[in-house]
Amino acid sequence: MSQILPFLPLLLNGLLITLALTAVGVVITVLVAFAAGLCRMSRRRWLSWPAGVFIEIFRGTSMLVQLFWLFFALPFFGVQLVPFAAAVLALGLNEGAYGAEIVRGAITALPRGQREGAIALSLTPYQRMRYVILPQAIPAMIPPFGNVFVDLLKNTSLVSLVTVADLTFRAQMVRATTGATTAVFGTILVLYFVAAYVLSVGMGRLERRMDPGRPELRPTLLQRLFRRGGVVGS
Amino acid sequence: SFTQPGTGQPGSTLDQIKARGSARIAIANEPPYTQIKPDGTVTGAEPDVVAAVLKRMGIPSIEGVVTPYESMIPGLNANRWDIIAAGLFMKQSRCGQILYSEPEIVSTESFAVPAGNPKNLTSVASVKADPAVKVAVLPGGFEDGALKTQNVPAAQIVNIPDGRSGIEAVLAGRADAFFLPTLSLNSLKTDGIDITPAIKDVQQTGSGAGFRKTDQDLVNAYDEQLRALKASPEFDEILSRWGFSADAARGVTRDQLCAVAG
Amino acid sequence: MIWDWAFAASIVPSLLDGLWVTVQVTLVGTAIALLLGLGVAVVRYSRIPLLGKLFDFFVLFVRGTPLLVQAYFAFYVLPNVGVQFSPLVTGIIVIGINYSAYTAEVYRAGIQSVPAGQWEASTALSLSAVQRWRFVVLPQAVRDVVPALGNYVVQMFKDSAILSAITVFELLSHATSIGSGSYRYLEPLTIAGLLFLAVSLPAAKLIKRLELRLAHPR
Amino acid sequence: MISFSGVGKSFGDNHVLRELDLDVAAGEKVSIIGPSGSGKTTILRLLMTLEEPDSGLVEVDGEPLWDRRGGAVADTRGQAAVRRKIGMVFQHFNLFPHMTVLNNVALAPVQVLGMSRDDAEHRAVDLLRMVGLQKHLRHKPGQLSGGQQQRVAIARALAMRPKVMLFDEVTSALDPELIGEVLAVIRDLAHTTAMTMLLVTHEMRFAAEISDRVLMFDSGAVIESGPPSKIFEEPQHERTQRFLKAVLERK
Amino acid sequence: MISFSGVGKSFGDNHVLRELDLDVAAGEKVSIIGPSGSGKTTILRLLMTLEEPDSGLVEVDGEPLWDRRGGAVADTRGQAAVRRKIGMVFQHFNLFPHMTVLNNVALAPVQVLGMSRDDAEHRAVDLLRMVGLQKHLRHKPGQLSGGQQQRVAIARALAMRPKVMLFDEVTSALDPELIGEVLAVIRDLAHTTAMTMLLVTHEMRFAAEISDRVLMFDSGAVIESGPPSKIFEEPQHERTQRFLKAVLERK
Ligand SMILES: Nc1ncnc2c1ncn2[C@@H]1O[C@H](COP(=O)(O)OP(=O)(O)OP(=O)(O)O)[C@@H](O)[C@H]1O
Ligand SMILES: Nc1ncnc2c1ncn2[C@@H]1O[C@H](COP(=O)(O)OP(=O)(O)OP(=O)(O)O)[C@@H](O)[C@H]1O
Ligand SMILES: [Mg+2]
Ligand SMILES: [Mg+2]
Repeated sequence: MSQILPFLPLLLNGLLITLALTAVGVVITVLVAFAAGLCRMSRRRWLSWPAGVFIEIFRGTSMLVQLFWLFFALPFFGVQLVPFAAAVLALGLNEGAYGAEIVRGAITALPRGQREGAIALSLTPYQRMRYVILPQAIPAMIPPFGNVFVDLLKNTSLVSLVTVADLTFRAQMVRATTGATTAVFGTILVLYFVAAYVLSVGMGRLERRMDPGRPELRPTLLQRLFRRGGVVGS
Repeated sequence: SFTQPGTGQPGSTLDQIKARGSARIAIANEPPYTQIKPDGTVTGAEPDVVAAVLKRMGIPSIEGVVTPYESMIPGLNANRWDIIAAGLFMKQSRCGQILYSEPEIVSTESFAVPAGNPKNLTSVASVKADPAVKVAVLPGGFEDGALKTQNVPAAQIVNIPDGRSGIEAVLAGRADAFFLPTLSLNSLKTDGIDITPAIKDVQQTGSGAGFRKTDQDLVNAYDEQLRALKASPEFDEILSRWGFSADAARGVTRDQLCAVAG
Repeated sequence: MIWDWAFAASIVPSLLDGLWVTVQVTLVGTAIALLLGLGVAVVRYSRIPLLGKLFDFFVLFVRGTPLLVQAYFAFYVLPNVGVQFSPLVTGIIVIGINYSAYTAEVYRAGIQSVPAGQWEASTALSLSAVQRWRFVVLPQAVRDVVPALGNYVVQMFKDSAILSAITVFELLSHATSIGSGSYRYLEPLTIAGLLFLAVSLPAAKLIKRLELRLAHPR
Repeated sequence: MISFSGVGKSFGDNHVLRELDLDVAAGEKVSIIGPSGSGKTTILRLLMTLEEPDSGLVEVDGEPLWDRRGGAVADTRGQAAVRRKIGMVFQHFNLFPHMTVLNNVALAPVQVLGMSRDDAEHRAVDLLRMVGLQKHLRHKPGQLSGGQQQRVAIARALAMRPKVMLFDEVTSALDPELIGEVLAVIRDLAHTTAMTMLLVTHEMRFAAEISDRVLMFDSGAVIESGPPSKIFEEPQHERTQRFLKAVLERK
Repeated sequence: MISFSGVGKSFGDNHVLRELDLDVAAGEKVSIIGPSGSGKTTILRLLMTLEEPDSGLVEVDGEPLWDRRGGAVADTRGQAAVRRKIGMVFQHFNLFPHMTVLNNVALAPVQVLGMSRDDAEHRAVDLLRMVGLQKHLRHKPGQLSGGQQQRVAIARALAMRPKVMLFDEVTSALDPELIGEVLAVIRDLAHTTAMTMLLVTHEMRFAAEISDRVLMFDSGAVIESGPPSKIFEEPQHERTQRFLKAVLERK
């Protein structure tokens, strides 16, 4: 353990990068999820079809392959993203594809009468979404999105394989230099775990704030943590 | 900015790094060739040489990117870094893909073996002689290629991701030997490990800085300053600091090393 | 000149070899995840005093940390304490254990959906604890969660690429290794991605069908 | 005010409406009765653009809402403006559960008519007072009884100042003792306003009381039509007689 | 055969049984009646070890099933052997939906009694013939009517050759026209076997017909007990009178 003390600042710097990746990744995930999810539901083929292809491709291949592709193959098409950008993009697109199914699921789960009530009031499609559908669907999306965000946090570790100096990357470096393998990996396992825990608790708070009903029936903190339905958002 | 420096900008890599005052170099964190310091900055024999040359060219700083050997050339071609400064040894196939500077480092290869060298491994031939022997290498590294060009069966080759893991593989018995440059092994040596003398049946080799094929102007400018550096005592000072011989590096040419098979 | 068809065609056989390794990892990993997850779920549900708490934490911890780091840990640390396997075996065990934490949660949902009356009827017939699980509870619990388990199998298939980081020579490793030999990444990575799709898309469709079938039996 | 001519509508091979012709004059109160599945709801949904006809012409206030004569593809330009003249109250209320009663009523006037928030709320309060709910402005729909919710739904539809109001079995999801309060509100509207009203109902007594005309529907066609006295007291058509007998016996 | 002495049982602060004493002789058929929530089901569940008493002693066939005298922790050695003498039929059948009818009946004899598969299936077929279901051996429970399912449940319990049978409102989840077939089977058992039977029921006529003794339960205690003729025709206790009046009027 004492061997890695001099490298602690380096590890903390890596943790910071990991958290930054997660934060930016969450923003991209949410944007992508709503864009792809809403397009997927559109009756216009030229919107729903590309969204469907996007979702299937990003859910059907490995996150790591996507990351390598964005990092090493995309430049040949003239798009040269800095490593951090390639990393958050891969994270956001991948998790966003899962999120898209959450968005779609939450919206289709609303009673049909809500949409019809809004049409009967002559609300435009945008107004229907904005004032009627989304305010009801979003609270239902929070628990599954919580799981996606925890996944995202864990997947940030993959960016270490494309030269982004996140926590895992720094750990590998410190390990290679000091040989303190057990201490280094033990430390970062705990760091990831704590980060995931805090993230879940935060999402739980958000969930309760958006839906103040029946607090006594809610599952315990530990149960809520890492709850997950089917992975494929089904 | 979200996109990589250099994208869509006019001018050669040389102009760009001059304008930026900084170059991105690929390294592997394999002392003594390359090493990351606790503060995150880059050092090691090759980066120090490259930094000294670049300084003479009027480029004050370098920015290290750590990456496995196998992705160094693809990453260079994908413009992920400007120069490979990782001790990536010259050989025919690599010289066909990228441009090298004149040699900066020359080195020998050794095996790391369990103390006492129980299987008596001293050459590639001794590895081939016993099919039960397993040798650990870094995939895409020079040693990997050396074994393959000498037709060592794939079943005898164990891939490991970095130097530290190679030593651990030997200690754990996952491999009987770990094949790496002698000096690298010396810096990794721990209890229970012996480093063999230089292996005779691989060709002597060495490395220089690696550049994209399109950057001939950069190589020319670089070589000019490298010649000046090699003529100065500063070169001896850098190489000896990391345990290499400056005279050995002065004694070979790029054309000789690029002729190494593999 | 961006895409080289001849080169692409020449690397397909090697990538298919990698795909086969990936499939093997997935199959053995699935077997581990399904069995171990079942054990974890049963122990947790049975409220076995210490073990139950331990497995609770196991599930929590495994789900809260990255697979990559778990793989590193197993690969680098375990040999130090005398546990050593080849990278392939290490990888399979790691991914199997990792997914057992997820399947354990799936099984738990399945077990919870078995009505209390089924447990009571088993008691009334004097079935032992083992017989109760074996003949009454698990057959009903598992049937309902087969699609959810299937989704995790597909997910594991994709996640097995992460094991390339501990030198398991699977599909992605084959792609990068081709890249290091040929100095081209575009074709191997693209084809690797397509091969992943070629397996996971039909698999996902199959699971969807199964789900509909189970939801509307007969 | 409303005119269907030659309107057809199928779901798959279920021909719900067949060559329907129907005219409702401005200010007229029309009740539609008929057995389940006969297409009553479908007529209202076509007017509300919740369904699209397969053929024929539907006009409202002299302007085309649906024009599919010759099966041509509907031209929906101007449809939104026509639809704005129509309000609808649903069987299951379809209130927005995440908004207060006040916001349910004020939302569309602000968003669609562009009224100021203040004006819209004032008007909403007036309407809610009219339906007897001034005490519940800040409640969410979930806190109200079914009858109260349906009265909010009526206020919400009225807030758009429609020329035509559609009511689709608005009391059939309510507990019996709550039906009266909703019918009272509609009766009031029928007697005091000049709105055109189209009312699908199984409350025969109520239909008789407020309607100018009653339409008997069967299998997607009007099989009998006339003033309530005529339809309820001396129905001509055998199907009507049978239907009325069944409904009245059930009570 | 069955003896409760000083048995108490609470759920939280709900004292369901209070110092209950109760004896049932071998071969006796006892019906338990009483208002909802009075603890009838709880008695059967204690015997079936589905609940644990807080205090007192429960013996079956002379052996202790629960011994919590002085609140001591229950010693459950030997409990399994005692419980094996008891069979139970539930209100909601609780058949195993994933097994055929035959396997439902044969499972426990094979697994618990260690019978050979062949013997167990032969016996299962006999029992299923007895309850009139020989045609449905290969069906799954989901394919049977409620009455048929309940008869399978009876056969399943009998397959374990219990000395005591517990029936908990076995007909109250059934459609009225299916009740008769289940009661017929139980009546048959009562008249032709020497099994001890404990029957919770709201079918007063049936209870009168088959019981040796009827227990009237209220608030966790036996408030009246005697032969059916006495309890149903001249109940002493005011609570019993009130209860019987309410039940008989409901029909
Ligand atoms: N969205 C739909 N898809 C398929 N069939 C539909 C749909 N909506 C209505 N139908 C069918 O159209 C027919 C007419 O339905 P409609 O709701 O207009 O009947 P109704 O007269 O209002 O009956 P009720 O008194 O039961 O409300 C019915 O057979 C119904 O099943
Ligand atoms: N598991 C339990 N947890 C808490 N309370 C329980 C539980 N089981 C039974 N009770 C309570 O115990 C009391 C007696 O229940 P029991 O089921 O024995 O009544 P019962 O006489 O069978 O009534 P019924 O005729 O409705 O079946 C009731 O008040 C019931 O709510
Ligand atoms: Mg209708
Ligand atoms: Mg009961």
